[in-house]
Amino acid sequence: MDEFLYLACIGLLGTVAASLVRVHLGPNRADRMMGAQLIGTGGVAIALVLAGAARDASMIDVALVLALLASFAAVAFVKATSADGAGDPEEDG
Amino acid sequence: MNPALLFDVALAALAVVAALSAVAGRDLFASVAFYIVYGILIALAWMRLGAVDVALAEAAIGAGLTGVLLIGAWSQLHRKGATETPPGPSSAARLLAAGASASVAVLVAVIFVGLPADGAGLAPAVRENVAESGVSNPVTAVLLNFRAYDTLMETIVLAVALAAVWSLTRDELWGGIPGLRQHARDGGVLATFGRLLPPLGLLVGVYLVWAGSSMPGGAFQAATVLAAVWLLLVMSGAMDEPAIGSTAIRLTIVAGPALFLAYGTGGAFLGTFLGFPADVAGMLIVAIEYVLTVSIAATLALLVAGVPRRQE
Amino acid sequence: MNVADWLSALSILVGVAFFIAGTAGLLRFPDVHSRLHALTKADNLGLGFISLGVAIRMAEPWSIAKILVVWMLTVLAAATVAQLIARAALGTAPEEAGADDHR
Amino acid sequence: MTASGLAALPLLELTVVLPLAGLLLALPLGHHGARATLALAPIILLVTALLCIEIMWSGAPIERVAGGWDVPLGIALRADGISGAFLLTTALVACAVAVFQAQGGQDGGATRRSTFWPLFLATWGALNAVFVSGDLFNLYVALELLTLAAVAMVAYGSTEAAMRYLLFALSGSLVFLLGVALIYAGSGTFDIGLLGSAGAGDTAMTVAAAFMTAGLLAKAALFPFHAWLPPAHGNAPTPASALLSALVVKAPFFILVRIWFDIGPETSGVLMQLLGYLGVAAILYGSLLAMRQERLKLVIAYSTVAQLGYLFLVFPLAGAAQDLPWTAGTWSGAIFHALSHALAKAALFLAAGIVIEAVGHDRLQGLAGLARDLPMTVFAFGIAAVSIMGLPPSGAFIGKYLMLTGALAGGHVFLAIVMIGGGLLAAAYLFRPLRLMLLAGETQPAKAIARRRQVVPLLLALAAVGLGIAASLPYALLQIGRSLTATEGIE
Amino acid sequence: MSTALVYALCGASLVGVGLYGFITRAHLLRRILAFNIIGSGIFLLLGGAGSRQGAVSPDPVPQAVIITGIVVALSLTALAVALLVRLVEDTGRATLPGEDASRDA
Repeated sequence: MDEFLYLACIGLLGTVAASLVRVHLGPNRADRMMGAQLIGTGGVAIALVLAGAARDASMIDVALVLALLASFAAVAFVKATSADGAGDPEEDG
Repeated sequence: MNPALLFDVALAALAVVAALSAVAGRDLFASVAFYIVYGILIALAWMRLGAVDVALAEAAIGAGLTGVLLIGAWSQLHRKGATETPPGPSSAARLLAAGASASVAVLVAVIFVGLPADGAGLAPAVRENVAESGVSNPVTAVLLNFRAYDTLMETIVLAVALAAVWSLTRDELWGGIPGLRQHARDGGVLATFGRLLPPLGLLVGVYLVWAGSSMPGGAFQAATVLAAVWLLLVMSGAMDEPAIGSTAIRLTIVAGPALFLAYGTGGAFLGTFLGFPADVAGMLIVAIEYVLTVSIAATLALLVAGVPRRQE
Repeated sequence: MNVADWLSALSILVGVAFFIAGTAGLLRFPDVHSRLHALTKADNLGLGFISLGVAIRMAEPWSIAKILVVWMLTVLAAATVAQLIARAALGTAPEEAGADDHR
Repeated sequence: MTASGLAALPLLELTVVLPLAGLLLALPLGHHGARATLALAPIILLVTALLCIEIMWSGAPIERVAGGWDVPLGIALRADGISGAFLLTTALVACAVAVFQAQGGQDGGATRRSTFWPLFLATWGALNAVFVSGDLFNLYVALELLTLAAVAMVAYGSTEAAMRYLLFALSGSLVFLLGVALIYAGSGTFDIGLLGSAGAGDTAMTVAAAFMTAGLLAKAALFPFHAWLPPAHGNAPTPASALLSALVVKAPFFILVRIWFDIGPETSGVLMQLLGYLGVAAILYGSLLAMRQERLKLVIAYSTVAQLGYLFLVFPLAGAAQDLPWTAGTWSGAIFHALSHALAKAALFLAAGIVIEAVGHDRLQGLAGLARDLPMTVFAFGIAAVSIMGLPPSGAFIGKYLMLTGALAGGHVFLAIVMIGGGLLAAAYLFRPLRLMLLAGETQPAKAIARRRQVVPLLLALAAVGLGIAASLPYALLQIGRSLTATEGIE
Repeated sequence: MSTALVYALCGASLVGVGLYGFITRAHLLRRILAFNIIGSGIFLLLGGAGSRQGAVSPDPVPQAVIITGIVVALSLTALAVALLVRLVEDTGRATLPGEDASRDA
């Protein structure tokens, strides 16, 4: 079972690698940010599976912190790309 | 090779690729995005090394707070047209640099591999004394008791870093408010997110500092989460940054380190600098950690916010 | 391996499959919006199944509660971010969200 | 007060705690921080002086472990003779700088007035923390505290110079940290005392020490890592220039002395020679560039590049063969030189600051005849210059004399020639501004500067000379805690 | 080959990668990233050293020291970023003069 969990982690790491390609290729910044966002979710998933493999409840906290903070960079990004650099893309539309 | 080790190798390789992309890429925004990804991967590496406390710190700081800081910096550079650099590739120089860097890496690796495999460490000494430290999480015991002097200096480093950042303020804006006034559409997605997430984040932060004495977690990880909540509240327009001239905010920043320092000094007069008597150590450490958490959270949030850009 | 182990493994396997599908969408779909669509659907479902699988394995109320919070946080964040990035990408400032500095 | 009375006070801890407490007080106080600092500075000076007395009295290093946890688990604080000497010199310079800055309270805008004091006290506290730390990782944290405060003070003058400084300092501390990590990986301790008693280490230890050394060289601005120093020290506000040039660059040198003389890794003769030759290059290069500068502060800054070179001659002279009878004398000579340079260099920068205040610039060509308007400042400049040149009876003379004796006894004729030549070069680059200021050239209107302000650099310059006149006391202090006591002291 | 060794070697490689970036890149934001990468590489080395006995009970002292190091690195990064923004405001450039020519964009 443990071996299976690590194999699952390797699979998830594969999706992370693929998303890195998207971050690299772009072509625009929204694409790059999306790639980083998907890697954030992938990281949460890997952290959960690692916690399961180690049967260590405290490892879930890492997933918790990642899940809480992974979106912050994306929020900072959409703020940065709004018209005045401090806005909300929904206001601009 | 078993799957666990295979995963380690793959993760390590991916982290190196992300780091290389961050430093060697052509697009500055892509570099920042790669660095954020890199932080996530490093947090996972710490989990695999069994260092959950470090994984929490890296997830919160490396992947979270630093990301916001860097994107904020990129945004300002982008607006001032300073994201492009004049190309001046000298491939010979680059080759030389690559050779030098690679030799350092190889030298370090060779030295490390050549070290005795049993590796003397302090794990046994910590195990022996952790019962007297007042907390059961060995990492917290080291941070707040065995090496409390380092941690005291580190909290002061944070306060001084903030003073250093503030020292870059233009004179006419001294005492003003960091960053731009952030706004969001009323009832929009961003505003809603900024109201839903903070209570949860607050809960996670309190949980982390509470858990810290017996499980992985502690003041720094909790403070980072709280600082992130603060920044989200600001970004979603729910609250504005405080003016740095505010006495209340300055007192909040120095309260934690000051209490820690005062406690340590009191101990010095009674016999032991930063000494925690074993029977009350747990209580004292928890008290200091709670105050530190608040101070560090405010300091980190203001460090990311940067220098004042407008007057009150 | 007992029934719970099998269920857990199956759930995680399905979750990984969703992740792979979502990433394939991110790589193959032609424009920002269809990529976003693939992304949010797939990775939220993927993380849901993985959470379920790990929760079965941990089998301890406090851990399961934490895993639930993790999943909810991710869904909330992903939905918000997808919406905002989509807006930013089609917003009034295409030159902002669009072209890179070097392209 | 008796010896036991002194020992009852936590003087060692207070030297670190008081400046740090001061900065935590000054940060909320803003521009009122000046008053708090002026009240605190003499107390820190007193505590430091008492600590030196305690060290002299007991004749042995004072050691504490933070939290009562013995090393290697805990962190040791250790004040031996060299710690005491550096602490006291720092306290003297810092007090002078504080008084100088507080009197010129109108300098700079609202930002500088409100943030200078926390940064100043942070610098003081970080320096003291370096001087008493017995733990390699703790030294890293203290060094970074020093970097933060020092870079911010340079940024008052020039963001570009501050950025260059920050990059050098960051890369330096990372390379240092890399060495520290390798040491822990190999030996399982950060404690300098334990590492020293473990005896000569293996290859890993030597490589780690080499990394730490390389990192510290960048922070100490030894040639060829000096590029950041002249713009940073030459453009910072006067009090910051004085602190940086006199003290901050000495902190990495101090740690190098700890590493190579206290831990004493398998001494690589080649490495020691290399450090010595870099020192030689620094003396020649720094002096030649100092002669070609057109601004007073840049002359003084390049002089720092040159004078730092002398300190590194200690490694080939005393490091390669630690058991020879003259090495203890040579070693003490280098420390003497460092202390004397700190006092004299602070005096030079403060004097230059007064010149800038009086005439509004520091271009050499515009300083002719200044001695008439600012006799006391020009006199202070001259006295400090005598000390930098290493003429008797200054402290630097004692330092150079001891080093020269060691060089000749050890057969290092080339190094001896460079030392003498460096003194002549220093005379050349310092006489140039002095001659101009004493010249009866066309006088230009100079703003009157209060005498109580002008007296500050004079006192520092006199202290640098006094170090040479009353040399036996500091010399005795330096020997405390040394494994080798000097067999031939000062006759 | 053990988990600890894998990540220690990863740390050594990261030190090399960061060093390369720090030397060759002119844009200061990239050099700040490189600085952080070198730092985390060193931390991984230290963490790898602390986990050689097996990941079950890694040495807590390196862990505590690394947490301290991460916070110190963040403090320095924050100052570097603020200084960079100020430099761009003052000079319009995100590079240091005299270095553009020898460095890649």
